[in-house]
Amino acid sequence: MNIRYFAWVRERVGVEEETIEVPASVATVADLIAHLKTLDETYAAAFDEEDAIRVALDQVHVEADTILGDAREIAFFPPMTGG
Amino acid sequence: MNIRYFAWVRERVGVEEETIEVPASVATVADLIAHLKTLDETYAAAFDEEDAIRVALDQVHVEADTILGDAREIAFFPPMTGG
Amino acid sequence: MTVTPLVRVQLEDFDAQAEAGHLTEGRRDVGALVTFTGLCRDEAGTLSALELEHYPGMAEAELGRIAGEAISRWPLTGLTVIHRHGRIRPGENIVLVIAASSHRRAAFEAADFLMDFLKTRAPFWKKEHLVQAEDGTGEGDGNRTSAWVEASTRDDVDADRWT
Amino acid sequence: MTVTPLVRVQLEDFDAQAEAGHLTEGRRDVGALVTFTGLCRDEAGTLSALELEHYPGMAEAELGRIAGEAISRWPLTGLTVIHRHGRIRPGENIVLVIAASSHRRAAFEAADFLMDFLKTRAPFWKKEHLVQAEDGTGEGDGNRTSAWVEASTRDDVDADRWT
Repeated sequence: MNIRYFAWVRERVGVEEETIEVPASVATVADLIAHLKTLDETYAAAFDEEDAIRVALDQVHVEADTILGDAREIAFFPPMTGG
Repeated sequence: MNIRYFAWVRERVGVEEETIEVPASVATVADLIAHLKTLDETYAAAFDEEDAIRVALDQVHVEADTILGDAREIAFFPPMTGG
Repeated sequence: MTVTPLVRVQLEDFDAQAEAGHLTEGRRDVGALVTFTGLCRDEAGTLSALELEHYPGMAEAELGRIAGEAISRWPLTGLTVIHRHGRIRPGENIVLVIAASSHRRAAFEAADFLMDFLKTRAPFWKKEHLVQAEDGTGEGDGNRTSAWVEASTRDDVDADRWT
Repeated sequence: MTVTPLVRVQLEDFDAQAEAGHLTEGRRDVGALVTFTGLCRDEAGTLSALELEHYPGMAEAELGRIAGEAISRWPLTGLTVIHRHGRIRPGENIVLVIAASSHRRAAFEAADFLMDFLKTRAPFWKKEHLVQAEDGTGEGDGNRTSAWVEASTRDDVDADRWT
């Protein structure tokens, strides 16, 4: 699955974009975040303020309990500050 | 006192502006309208829909019970439709 | 710093972009600009032109009073109100309001307030001149080819939102 | 007739007057045009520039969804949304929203709604680059010379007005 990061989430993870293998046990957005946090210290720190992170699945806003299904792209970013 | 008329009030009275002597018995805007209606049929017809007529005294909106005082100009006109 | 509104009543058209520029150029404190432009419309294709009568002197004074009220209610950095009078054809501009502020809510509310009060309190009256029924192009002087626009109760309701 | 909004995300500045012209020219059904322009401000004189990061693809898509929602809620004749990204200096334009309608209330509400939702839902993030304390002109790369703007709870409150 393709993962994209923006703003301070991108800076903390250290990459803009990456592709990861999603284990079969991962069903929802929250499951994926929990999985990423187990990978290493960097992810654990980046997702530490989990409530402050927003998620888009295939470029549509979703909540933590959304099923990943066959989405190709997920993005993590802070609350938006455009306008 | 100088009287000005606008829009359909002007068309019904037939003049844009005129100066009239205000009798001592006339104290308020309503008194003045009542006085004008006694002058002739034209005024009586022009002020027939009295509730539909707005009044400004020295270029400030006022109500029918406002005292004329030493105002120099009064204006009568329909509800406004600018913008 | 007290903001002085720019208020004009004029026959000629206005330049919204130039007026907006006057409120922002050389400044760093304007975060939001809300511009309202009112145009002469004619969905039915029956209108030849609007004729806008006004009360010279009072029109400027009353717009100034409404603008002053807006400035006292919202933290604005600038405020512009321009209202045309005379003959205005479909598609042409009638009125321009620009509210500038650090914050967007103040700019939106001030422009909205200004239009609501302008509609019910500024001494302007619209007369519609209709195209002649026969050929659809000429302009009649006869009966029923022109009529004063009636005030809308909707405008009073809108103005009452602010009291 | 369904209205198709114009949505653009771009590096370069926009021309508000030209965009407004596209919504009115050759038409007789537009009575009201409400334009919102958001600018980069810096009252304190400490900002060198804003850097606007965005999510390419989703930014356009989400602005399109918000614009579509506005069109379904209000009887608009046209709707334009342009958001810049990249480096923006104090006094420069960031965002433009223009709502056109026969009636002013629809135009005001649609523009207001669009800005509220854009603020909380469009994937843009602002980073402030500060001028260096020492000489007040240069721009630093060191500690504390740049910071992400935090989302305002006020924006959430504004967006909740429409639900």
